[in-house]
Amino acid sequence: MERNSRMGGRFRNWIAAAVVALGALSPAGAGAQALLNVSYDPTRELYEAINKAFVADWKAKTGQTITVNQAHGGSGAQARAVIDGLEADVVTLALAYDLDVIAARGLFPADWQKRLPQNSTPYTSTIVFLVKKGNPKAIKDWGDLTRAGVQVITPNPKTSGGARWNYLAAWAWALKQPGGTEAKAKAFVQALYKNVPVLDTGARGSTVTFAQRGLGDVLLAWENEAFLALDEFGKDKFDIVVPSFSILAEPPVALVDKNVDKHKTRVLAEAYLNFLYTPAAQKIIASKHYRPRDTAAANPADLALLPKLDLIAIDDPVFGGWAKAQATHFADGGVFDQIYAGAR
Amino acid sequence: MGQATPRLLRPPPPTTEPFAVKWALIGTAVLFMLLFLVMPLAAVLSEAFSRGIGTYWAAITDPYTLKSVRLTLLVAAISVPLNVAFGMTAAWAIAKFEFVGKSVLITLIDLPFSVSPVIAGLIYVLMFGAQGWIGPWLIDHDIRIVFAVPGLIVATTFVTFPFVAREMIPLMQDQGTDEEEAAILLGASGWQTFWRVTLPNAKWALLYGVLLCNARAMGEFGAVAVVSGHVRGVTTTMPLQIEMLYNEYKFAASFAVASLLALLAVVTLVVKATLEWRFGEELAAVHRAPGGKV
Amino acid sequence: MFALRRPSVLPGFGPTLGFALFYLSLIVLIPLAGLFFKSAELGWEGFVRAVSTPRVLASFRLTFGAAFLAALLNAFVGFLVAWVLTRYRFPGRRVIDGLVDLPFALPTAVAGIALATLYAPNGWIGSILDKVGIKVAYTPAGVWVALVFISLPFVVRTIQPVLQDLEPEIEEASASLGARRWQTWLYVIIPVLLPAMITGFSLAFARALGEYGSVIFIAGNLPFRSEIVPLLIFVQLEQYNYAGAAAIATVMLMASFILLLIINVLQRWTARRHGAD
Amino acid sequence: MSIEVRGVEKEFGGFRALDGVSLNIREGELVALLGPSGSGKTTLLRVIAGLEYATGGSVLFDGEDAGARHVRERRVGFVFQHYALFKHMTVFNNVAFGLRVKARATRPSPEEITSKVNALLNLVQVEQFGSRYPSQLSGGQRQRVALARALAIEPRVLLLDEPFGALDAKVRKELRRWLRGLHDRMGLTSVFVTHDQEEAMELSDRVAVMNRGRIEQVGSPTEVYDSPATPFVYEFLGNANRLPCRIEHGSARLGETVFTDATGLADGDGVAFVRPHDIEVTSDRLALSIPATVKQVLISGAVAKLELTMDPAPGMIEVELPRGAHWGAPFLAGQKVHWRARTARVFPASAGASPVAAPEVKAAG
Repeated sequence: MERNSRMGGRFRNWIAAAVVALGALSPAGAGAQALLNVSYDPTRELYEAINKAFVADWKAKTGQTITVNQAHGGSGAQARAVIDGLEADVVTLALAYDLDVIAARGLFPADWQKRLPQNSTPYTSTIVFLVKKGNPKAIKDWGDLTRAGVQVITPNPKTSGGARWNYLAAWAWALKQPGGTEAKAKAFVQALYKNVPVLDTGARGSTVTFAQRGLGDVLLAWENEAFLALDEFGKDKFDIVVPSFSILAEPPVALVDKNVDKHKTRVLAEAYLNFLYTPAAQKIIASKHYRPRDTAAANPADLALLPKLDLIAIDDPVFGGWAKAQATHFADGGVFDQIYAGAR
Repeated sequence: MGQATPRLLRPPPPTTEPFAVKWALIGTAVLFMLLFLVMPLAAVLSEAFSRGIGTYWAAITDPYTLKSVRLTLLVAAISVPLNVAFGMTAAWAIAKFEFVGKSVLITLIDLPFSVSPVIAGLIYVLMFGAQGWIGPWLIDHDIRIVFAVPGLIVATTFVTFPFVAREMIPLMQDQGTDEEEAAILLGASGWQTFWRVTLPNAKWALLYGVLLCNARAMGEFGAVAVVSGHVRGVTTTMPLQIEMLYNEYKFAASFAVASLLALLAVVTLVVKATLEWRFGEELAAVHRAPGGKV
Repeated sequence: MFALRRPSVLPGFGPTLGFALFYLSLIVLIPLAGLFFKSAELGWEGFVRAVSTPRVLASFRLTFGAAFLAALLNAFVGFLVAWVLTRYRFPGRRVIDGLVDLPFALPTAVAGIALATLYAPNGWIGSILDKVGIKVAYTPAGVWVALVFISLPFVVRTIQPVLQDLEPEIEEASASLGARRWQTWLYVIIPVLLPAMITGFSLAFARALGEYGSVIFIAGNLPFRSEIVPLLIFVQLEQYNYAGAAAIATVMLMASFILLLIINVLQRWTARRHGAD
Repeated sequence: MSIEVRGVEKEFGGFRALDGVSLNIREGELVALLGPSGSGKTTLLRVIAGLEYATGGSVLFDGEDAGARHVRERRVGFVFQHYALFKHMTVFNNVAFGLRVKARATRPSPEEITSKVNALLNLVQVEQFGSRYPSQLSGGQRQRVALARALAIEPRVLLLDEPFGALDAKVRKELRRWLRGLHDRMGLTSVFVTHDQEEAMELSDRVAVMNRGRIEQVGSPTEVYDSPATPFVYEFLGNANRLPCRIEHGSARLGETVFTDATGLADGDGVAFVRPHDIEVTSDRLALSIPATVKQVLISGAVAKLELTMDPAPGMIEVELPRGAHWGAPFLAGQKVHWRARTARVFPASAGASPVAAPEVKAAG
């Protein structure tokens, strides 16, 4: 008897505790002295280092202790989360298109890309190949990827920002070949994706598939990801192959006006984004194998790892900017869908 | 079943299979279980300890991991009692009364079982997101649901919704209403009848439901991933932390955290087995698939 | 007199049903209704178009096919496991019994990663299968493996209690009437267990339809080949096409609901039939 | 307390389980509701208890409409057919339940509860089993505990559903006698349901015989047995020979022979009922006697059973003779004899004599 009534009491206490906890949590979250940087997958190590430096820098300058929270995920998914209410103070995503979409919902102005130097991209990167040690399939350039028997690992451009850069680089290379036409370029990417056995949803998934599961002969990867894979999985297992030509990947950053005004963190957020352009940050950027805008402060050894190659920008008439590239290639019924529908 | 096996000294009893057939059946079942259940568990543990115990310990004492453990416990501590409250009331209404539309109601309770976690997450984003129906109002009043802890709780509650109700309903139906009627005739109020007669009789079903509900609440990934926003240390539950570590190529650490959840699963199962061993008879009636009243 | 409910002396029907319905509406019904409204934005034609592109149809085929085959295998293997666990005594029986619930408790993502680790060409099982030319991970077979894993407990846990309740006297009676063991199986045991097997099969099927976390790690996710419906929903979301995602989700939801409703009606029907004899 | 049942009706999804039942139960009486399964007796008991809501009519306790009170406040002691003991409580706690759930103001102190429960356990002779669980008791013991539990709340009436149904023959007899004794000591108005006519006869002050949702007859056991009001009652209570006959000018004819009185009945086809022990058999012809042939003679304990075939009309008659009477001049198979009824009862054929049991209906659960 007693036991039963106690049970009832305990249960009621639980409910009460739950309600209190729920109430306490709802309006909580980051305080005024915190920033939320919503970023894409491969920048985890980069921003971990930059945030540490920024927090120290801010402390030295103002005496305030702040925290920078990080959220990582697929670039598109992250943009969507911000649109749906993830209250990012700054967004640092894989491609300008994702920021355009956020701007279109009025979270920051449409001309966001003009608010910071260099198209609001404090660093750039490119797409290279990661192959097995000794390059057994002798993969040198884009043309080798469509050979029979070569398996290419790349994520799904529909869900991964990096994968879109991969795809566009391949497209531009094909177009640039003597006698290249759009039809030939399409045939080329179609042949390339025919060699793709797995389409992971994100760049990191592809790297795991290639490096950990041992699937495929070549991984199309961000340059920094390729170096990271060497570090993580062993320099003795993989080689980086730099193709003759690639794309200039410009992962942009922006301040989310609507959220910083709400959080009253505009000053801090602006300082954070500006910090990315400082020599200190640029040095970190180079050390994480991204291409810094300002090479002056960077460690020459880091810079030596980043070879010069012919790069094409997204604003090149070949693509006509992100909005057009997205509509042409990646929208429902776009070229990417066509090459899969046609392959059947 | 084949009769081709050599006869032993005596023919087998008429209600069992011949020796060889019996062991062939056991062997097949055990092999299947090994292949599909034991090996994945072993894989998790072997990966978790692949870099040694030091790495393992470092991984599970990492501040972010500890935060994710705390968050996971918090989410479970709220969503499980909510579902218990629901499970008990729904079981009372469904098991003790006859009314029109019962099948539809039970089906609706089952529905979260088969709804894809992605859909589960999506519906809450559609509701509470900044572009959703009541999201803008919530944001104006500075109430955050999605991409904050309440969103994780709501999504988890959805995914674990049927467990308690589904365990309790069949048992309470089997038990009929005699004892409750007796209690009422003896002057007990409805509340007294429930706490003193119905609940003690259904306590094992309740406990089993809570165990499964809790295990699932702590392990939910898909739905939570959609509403989390992945803010490290703020909205990352253990499964999200596992994914995050995995995506950082910290496989050993990732599997170390996973092993904690696997351990939770094992503990759940051990508790369940112990209960069964001690209260076999009572629990036999309870021991049903969460989906199935048979 | 027509009544919605048979009157009873037990109190609390109103409040409990009321609370249950309120909570059900809040957590399940209203959000799910939101899905319908969202997909309604497309209009009927847009809706049909969104869910009938060749790619969507291909993934419907894969999802329903793999879920069906997984549930089918589990209907048999699950039955075998349940039979062995209830009828035979052997070392390790309790451990095996406990492990049946593992897929309930293990996070699906962990399950997916673990299965991918095992069945990848360089994994413990995958390397063996690779030698004989069988590929599991990153093929439709991988989808199937993941679905078998997550849906097994539904079948076992549905059949087990019925087997436990099955009185040995029935089998003895059958034997005493001259039936051979296989005849007892065919005419006595299987018919009694069939409703439970069908229920277990359907539950496993319904559960497998919606699975996401474990599948994406082990499926190749190639359009037209190994792309499951939940992934397609995810892809639609990535393109900010909420209405399209909602449309596909709606179709899945209706399929699940109808399937579950059939099971529940079937169950009440068999329960009533059994109650009458 | 007296109970008055007034025109109670009860329908279950189109089936009339109770069809206008009226019954008066006097203070302190022990009444049996007797009938075949499906006759509505359990439903009536549950309506009296308040466990079932009547579709029509009313139940009055001491002249007050019981429907106005919640079941909880009716103070009805109810013993379920399968006892419905709380499995998870000890015997002591089962009996104490009704006292412990009382509102604080009226709840006895723990000491009072203990002494009261112990007294009840003593009363039903299970005092040594207070700490056992129901599953550890025999059927008879469970029955007693269920009774003690029902008595704990000092009920105004005691209702028992098939109280001896689940017990074996010997325990049943013992318990029956004990229950009667208990009733006589306590004087509590009691109603019990049974399908066993012997049980009803032996135990009750009055019997209400039920058939197809109606009460066919109410009366003392001797009344209903000796003067059944309907063919159903005649056949349901004890053995009876059922003889189709003609009613002419106030007497019943079997073939050509006028064999019994049928005063007040209109001319036409009739059915006569004669109990086997109300038949006289002689080798000589007597007044009003009918010739027959002895088909078979069976000796069963203290009685001799004769099966007679009638010579003029087809049909068989069962006769029970005290063995002593048979002893001196035993009848033999094949012997030509004459028989006549000491008493018989004639009903018009239209009275629907055959007691066809209504389909089994489970009480709502």
